[in-house]
Amino acid sequence: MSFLLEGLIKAIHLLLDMDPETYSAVWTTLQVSSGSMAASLLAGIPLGFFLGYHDFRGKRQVRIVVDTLLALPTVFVGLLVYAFLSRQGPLGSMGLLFTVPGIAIGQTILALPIVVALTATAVEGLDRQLQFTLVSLGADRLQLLTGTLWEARFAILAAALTAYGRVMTEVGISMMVGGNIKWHTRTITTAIALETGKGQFGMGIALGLILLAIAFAVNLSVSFLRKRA
Amino acid sequence: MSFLLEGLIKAIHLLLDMDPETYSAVWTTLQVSSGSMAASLLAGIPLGFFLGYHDFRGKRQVRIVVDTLLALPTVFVGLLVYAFLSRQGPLGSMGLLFTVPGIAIGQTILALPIVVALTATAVEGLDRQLQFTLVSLGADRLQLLTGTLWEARFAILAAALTAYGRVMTEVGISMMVGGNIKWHTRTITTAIALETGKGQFGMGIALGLILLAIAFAVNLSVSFLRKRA
Amino acid sequence: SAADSLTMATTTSTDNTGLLDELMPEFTKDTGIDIKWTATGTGKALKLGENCDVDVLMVHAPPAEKKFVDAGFGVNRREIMYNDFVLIGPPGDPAGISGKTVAEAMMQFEKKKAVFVSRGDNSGTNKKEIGLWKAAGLEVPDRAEWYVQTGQGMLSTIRIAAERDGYTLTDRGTYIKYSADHKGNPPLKVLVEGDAVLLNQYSVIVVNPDRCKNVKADLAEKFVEWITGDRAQQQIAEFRLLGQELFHPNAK
Amino acid sequence: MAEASLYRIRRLVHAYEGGTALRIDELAVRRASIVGLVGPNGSGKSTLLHLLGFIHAPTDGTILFKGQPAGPFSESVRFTVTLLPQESYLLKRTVWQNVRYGLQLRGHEGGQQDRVREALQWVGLEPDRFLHRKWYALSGGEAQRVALAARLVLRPEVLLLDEPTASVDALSAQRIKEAAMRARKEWGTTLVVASHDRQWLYEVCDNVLHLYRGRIFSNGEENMLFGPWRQRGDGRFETHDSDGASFVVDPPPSPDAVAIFGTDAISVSCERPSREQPCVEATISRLLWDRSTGQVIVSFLAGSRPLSARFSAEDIAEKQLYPGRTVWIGYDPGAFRWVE
Amino acid sequence: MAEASLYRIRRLVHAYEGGTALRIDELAVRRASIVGLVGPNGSGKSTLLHLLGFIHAPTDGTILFKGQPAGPFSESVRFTVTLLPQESYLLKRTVWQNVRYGLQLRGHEGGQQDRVREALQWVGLEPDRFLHRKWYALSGGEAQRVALAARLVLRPEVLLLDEPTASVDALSAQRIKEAAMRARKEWGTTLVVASHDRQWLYEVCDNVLHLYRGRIFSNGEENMLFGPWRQRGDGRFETHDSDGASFVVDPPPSPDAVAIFGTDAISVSCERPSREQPCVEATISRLLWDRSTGQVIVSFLAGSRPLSARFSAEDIAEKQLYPGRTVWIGYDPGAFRWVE
Ligand SMILES: Nc1ncnc2c1ncn2[C@@H]1O[C@H](COP(=O)(O)OP(=O)(O)OP(=O)(O)O)[C@@H](O)[C@H]1O
Ligand SMILES: Nc1ncnc2c1ncn2[C@@H]1O[C@H](COP(=O)(O)OP(=O)(O)OP(=O)(O)O)[C@@H](O)[C@H]1O
Ligand SMILES: [Mg+2]
Ligand SMILES: [Mg+2]
Repeated sequence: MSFLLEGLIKAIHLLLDMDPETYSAVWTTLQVSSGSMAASLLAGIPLGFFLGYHDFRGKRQVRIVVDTLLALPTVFVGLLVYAFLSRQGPLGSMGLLFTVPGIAIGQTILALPIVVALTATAVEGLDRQLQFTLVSLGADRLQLLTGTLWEARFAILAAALTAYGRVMTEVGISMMVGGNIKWHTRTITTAIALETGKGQFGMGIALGLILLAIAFAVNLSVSFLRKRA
Repeated sequence: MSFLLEGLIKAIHLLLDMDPETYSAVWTTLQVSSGSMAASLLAGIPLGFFLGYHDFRGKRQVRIVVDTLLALPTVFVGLLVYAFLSRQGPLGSMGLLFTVPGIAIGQTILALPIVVALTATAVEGLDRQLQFTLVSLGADRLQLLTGTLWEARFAILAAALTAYGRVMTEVGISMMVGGNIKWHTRTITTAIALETGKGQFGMGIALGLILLAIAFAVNLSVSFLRKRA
Repeated sequence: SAADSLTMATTTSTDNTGLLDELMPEFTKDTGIDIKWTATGTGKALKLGENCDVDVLMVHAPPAEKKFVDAGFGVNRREIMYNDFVLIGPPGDPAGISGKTVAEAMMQFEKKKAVFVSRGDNSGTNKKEIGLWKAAGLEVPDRAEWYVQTGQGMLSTIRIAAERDGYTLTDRGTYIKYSADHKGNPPLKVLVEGDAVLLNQYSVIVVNPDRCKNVKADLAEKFVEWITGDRAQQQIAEFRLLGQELFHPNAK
Repeated sequence: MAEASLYRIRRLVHAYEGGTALRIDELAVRRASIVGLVGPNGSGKSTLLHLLGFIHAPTDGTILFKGQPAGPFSESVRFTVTLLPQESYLLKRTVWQNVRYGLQLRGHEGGQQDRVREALQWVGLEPDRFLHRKWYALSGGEAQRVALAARLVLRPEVLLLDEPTASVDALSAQRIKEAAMRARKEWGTTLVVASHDRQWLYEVCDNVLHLYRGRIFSNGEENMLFGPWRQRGDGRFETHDSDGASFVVDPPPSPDAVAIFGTDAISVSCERPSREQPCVEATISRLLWDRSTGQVIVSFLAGSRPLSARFSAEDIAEKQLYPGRTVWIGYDPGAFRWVE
Repeated sequence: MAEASLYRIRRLVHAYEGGTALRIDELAVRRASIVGLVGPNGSGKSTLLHLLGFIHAPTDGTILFKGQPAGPFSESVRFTVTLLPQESYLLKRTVWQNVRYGLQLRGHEGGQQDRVREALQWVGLEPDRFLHRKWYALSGGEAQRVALAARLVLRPEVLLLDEPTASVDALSAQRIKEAAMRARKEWGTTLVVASHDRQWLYEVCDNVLHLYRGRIFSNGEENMLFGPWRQRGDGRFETHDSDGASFVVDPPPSPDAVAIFGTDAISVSCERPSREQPCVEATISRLLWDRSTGQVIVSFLAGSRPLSARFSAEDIAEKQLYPGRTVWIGYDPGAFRWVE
């Protein structure tokens, strides 16, 4: 139990003392998660809109597949991406293994089903009168997309935050694709795994708290989107 | 790359040959995830309903906290639960460390914020006329809850499936609290981590595919809930 | 720069002790070569070598290493240092192994059905343990109720052994850290040590540049040369973890 | 006396974030009466119905139901009072499931099928055609009537209807009127109905309350003159009407006050009255029969301003008031009541 | 000729999963005309408006707009045609943002403020009181009018209104009528309006189309007698009316067919006609003025069955048809047209 308190104190110290190892991991985490979130939202929101908005043959089947992909194990994704990025893999020449963009690719794959599934659900849940309204006011296809998404903004924000939580906390991909290389690809979560493996539970807790603090700051900074109107 | 194909073949073999190690891990995974899903839905749906339905002072703050908890790192949760269940911990006497219920407790903590946040968003997204309708037809508080949830069923199903994906794929808690003990608390994901650590990438892929197959079966079996009406 | 950067895969035990954090900056200082390392299980480290994803390996599983070299995946395997394994268990020693030889101890576990916690992860330590069962003329008790396979790292495995009042095989370095975490009074004590079979040999291997065109064999060779050189060997000998000597250099 | 009053309201105030929407000092609703609510948009009709339905608690004041205080979820009202909201909402289920939903809530399992069919017939929906429709496969008026059927099926003691006939066709509106009357007769149901369809309301109701800006003002005074008022040279004030149909009044209490008046404040004649008498020219647009009083309600358009007045059938015949006819409406500038 | 027709519809069919909701062989809408749509619930009015608004593509057939085929998102209609749906939907924004939304879509940044204020005034909402309200802080009728303002602000070439006055108060309904007329006058807007408020419709429209079961039947025939029909002893058929107001007809084509008829098929008298002439007793419930023709539309209640007929003002005066009066409606059993 004592390591919980120890972790809290340590977290404060790490932050205040500007511990360079910690800051390096924080920076890497921020880079990776921003990259993967940007990519997964950019690709996932339109896909989710399409899936939720349109009726087409086999839609239900597609939904089941997307929902199944919510259960993509991170190590599995890590292995998949590794297979492609490995020097002998088809994309090996790009030199993305053990790099920040490499991890971001893997995390994008992880986040995408969450963004797609929850956006589709959000769009499906909207009043179908909205559609008539937007079209009748003169919206083109893109404006229909943006207008619809804005109406569903609370639910889409929730989708993004859920995906963000997933991306921020995953270890498997960062380990497998990033290699947990100190000063380079060590993220907060791989550092937690490392410290915990070393028995440094207090340090693990401290890093976990730092991660939560970052998530809190991010949530706070997007909370204005929750305002009604 | 070759290990991807190898993994696919291996997955089929493991399933057809009824490999006892694999089946043991599958069984543990099913037990753990059923337990944690049952607990997190049972607690999370009413909490999410409350949070989405009622207006109270500090509601926005609570939402931010819940959303922040979406970014709970699994190892962090693992450490927390470990601190309580360890022999020296306050609940040590219950002997839950390195057991299936122990892991389920940790996973419940992991899944709870997802269920709460997404249920709250789903309930908030409902037409407020629904509330008037249910109350005016004579619903008591519990019937208001169930009636509302049924209207939001697509979104709540999505919440449950997202939480399920999270629970099925997490490694940190299963490792830390479960101990990845062969024949006892080894889940599919801890097995994947182990095999990957051993360099058995093909085996990792095979187990990942088995996990996805389970998730697919679960999704298929709840897909009737998607029917309109 | 990228050209002067070397990638190494190593096992968690070398990394967790802090040895690399001390040694590698010296290497960079001496040679101007930047080195990055990823710490994983022995099996995965070898796999990364086989897949040409790293340039050099630092591992401790001699039979697997030999296989690796024989298969043509690696060249220039050089032993660099060793430490030793110890058998630890509860101070009460219910299986009564204290003072016995390793082989006798293994038979005691079997006879008393004493809880024995194995890493079960194909790591160097795990391979050593399997070798010990075999050397004592026993089968690995895979499905025995008292044989707990964690599939986790050394420290977690020790922790599980402590929670279960069991025995386990560990490298000394991890045990020193473990006892330090418990302020020198750990719940598990060293019961068997010093046996010749408990030696833990570390080696470096260069990934075969004939198979892997991208491998920076020249830098890797420089690294091997450096770490087997006197200065590095000296530093290994001087490395202390919590005041205790941990690794014994033995480069030939 | 108290016995006869089902509802008794005292010093009721309800406010939204934007301000007070309802303020009623005193109001009693008798058992088995049918009360109508009329008033312009935003006058507080829906707010009052929500409060009578115990959907919300009021900001202030009390609503006694059968002499007892009650609130949302009170046992005394849960199965007794039911409201049809203005924007009726259908559950995402079939028509059958929607209509029987309230019966299910009451644990009323037997005979559901018959009661549901009967309720659908009451609102003019053929059960066989509609029972198995999904909620989205209905036209606007059909959906509205399904929602009403879901209330009628409950045979409630109190039925609160918010615009039950908006977007409903004439025949169905007729059916709904009969259903309301029958509910009162067969089950002693008390009804409170808000509607903009005054004829429908006058045909159904015993008593029609006029709301404006959240207040009830006396029955019978059906006309309102809205400001802003502009002062004239002679000290009097007048409305801005570009079409010449402006009214001249004594100084109003505030520039935005509203003048209200009933039939007794005006005189209608087919000839232009004397020069001194203030008057406006108007066209008769509609004659409605108020079945409850036997009177005829005449609607006028003074320019674009709708006005109305009540006459006996004899007056109508005598004065030859028929639609399309131009008349002169005389009034006394001091006879208006003011609402602020 | 073709020039004058803004819309030209040929062999239009629209079906939902449940069946065909609309089937129109031919229809043209002239430029700058105001066309009304009436018909019972479920007759296909909203469906037709959706198709005219190019919200959906029809199941079959063509709709030519200005002589060209068009469909959802066509450039030729995007900024030209706008629809007010029956259940109007406000975006989760303020009133200001809702009303200017369409202007934004058009990239029309300048002068938004003025146009939005003007549009609100047209529907009778004071801009200062409403501009900054949130979408949920509106009463039913206020919300409906905000939605209408969001269409008027666009000054569209074609304005399709689905029940614009449902749940709107009398004064505002009047304002909306004027706005419709003004749109036509100022911008040459063509309007198609569905409503159950016949008087309102007759006052606004050049031409009113009657729909029933997805088909348009000829103008002027406003009455419908619904089955099921029951055979009598004499071979004729009659409706089931418990209140004695049953009609007797020649054998209908099917038991569920609907008889339709206009004013010319009936005769109204205050005396009971001779024994041989089939007739029903009815009460006059309403007289409406149809401003476009100058005629008076008289509504009757035969039992609970609403009927209507048109008369000239002179007829009304002469026959002394005023609300509340009991009359006899004579008809010829063979003179009904049938719709199946
Ligand atoms: N949720 C709300 N928040 C803020 N203001 C509201 C809310 N609901 C209604 N109002 C305001 O309260 C007043 C009364 O509204 P109410 O809905 O009771 O009017 P109404 O008489 O039913 O009108 P209508 O004929 O349009 O249905 C209006 O001014 C309206 O704008
Ligand atoms: N989405 C839908 N799916 C299936 N059937 C539908 C759907 N929408 C409407 N219908 C059916 O199509 C027919 C025509 O509906 P429509 O909404 O056009 O009628 P309407 O004339 O506008 O009626 P109202 O006066 O009630 O608004 C009705 O029988 C209705 O039940
Ligand atoms: Mg209202
Ligand atoms: Mg309609």
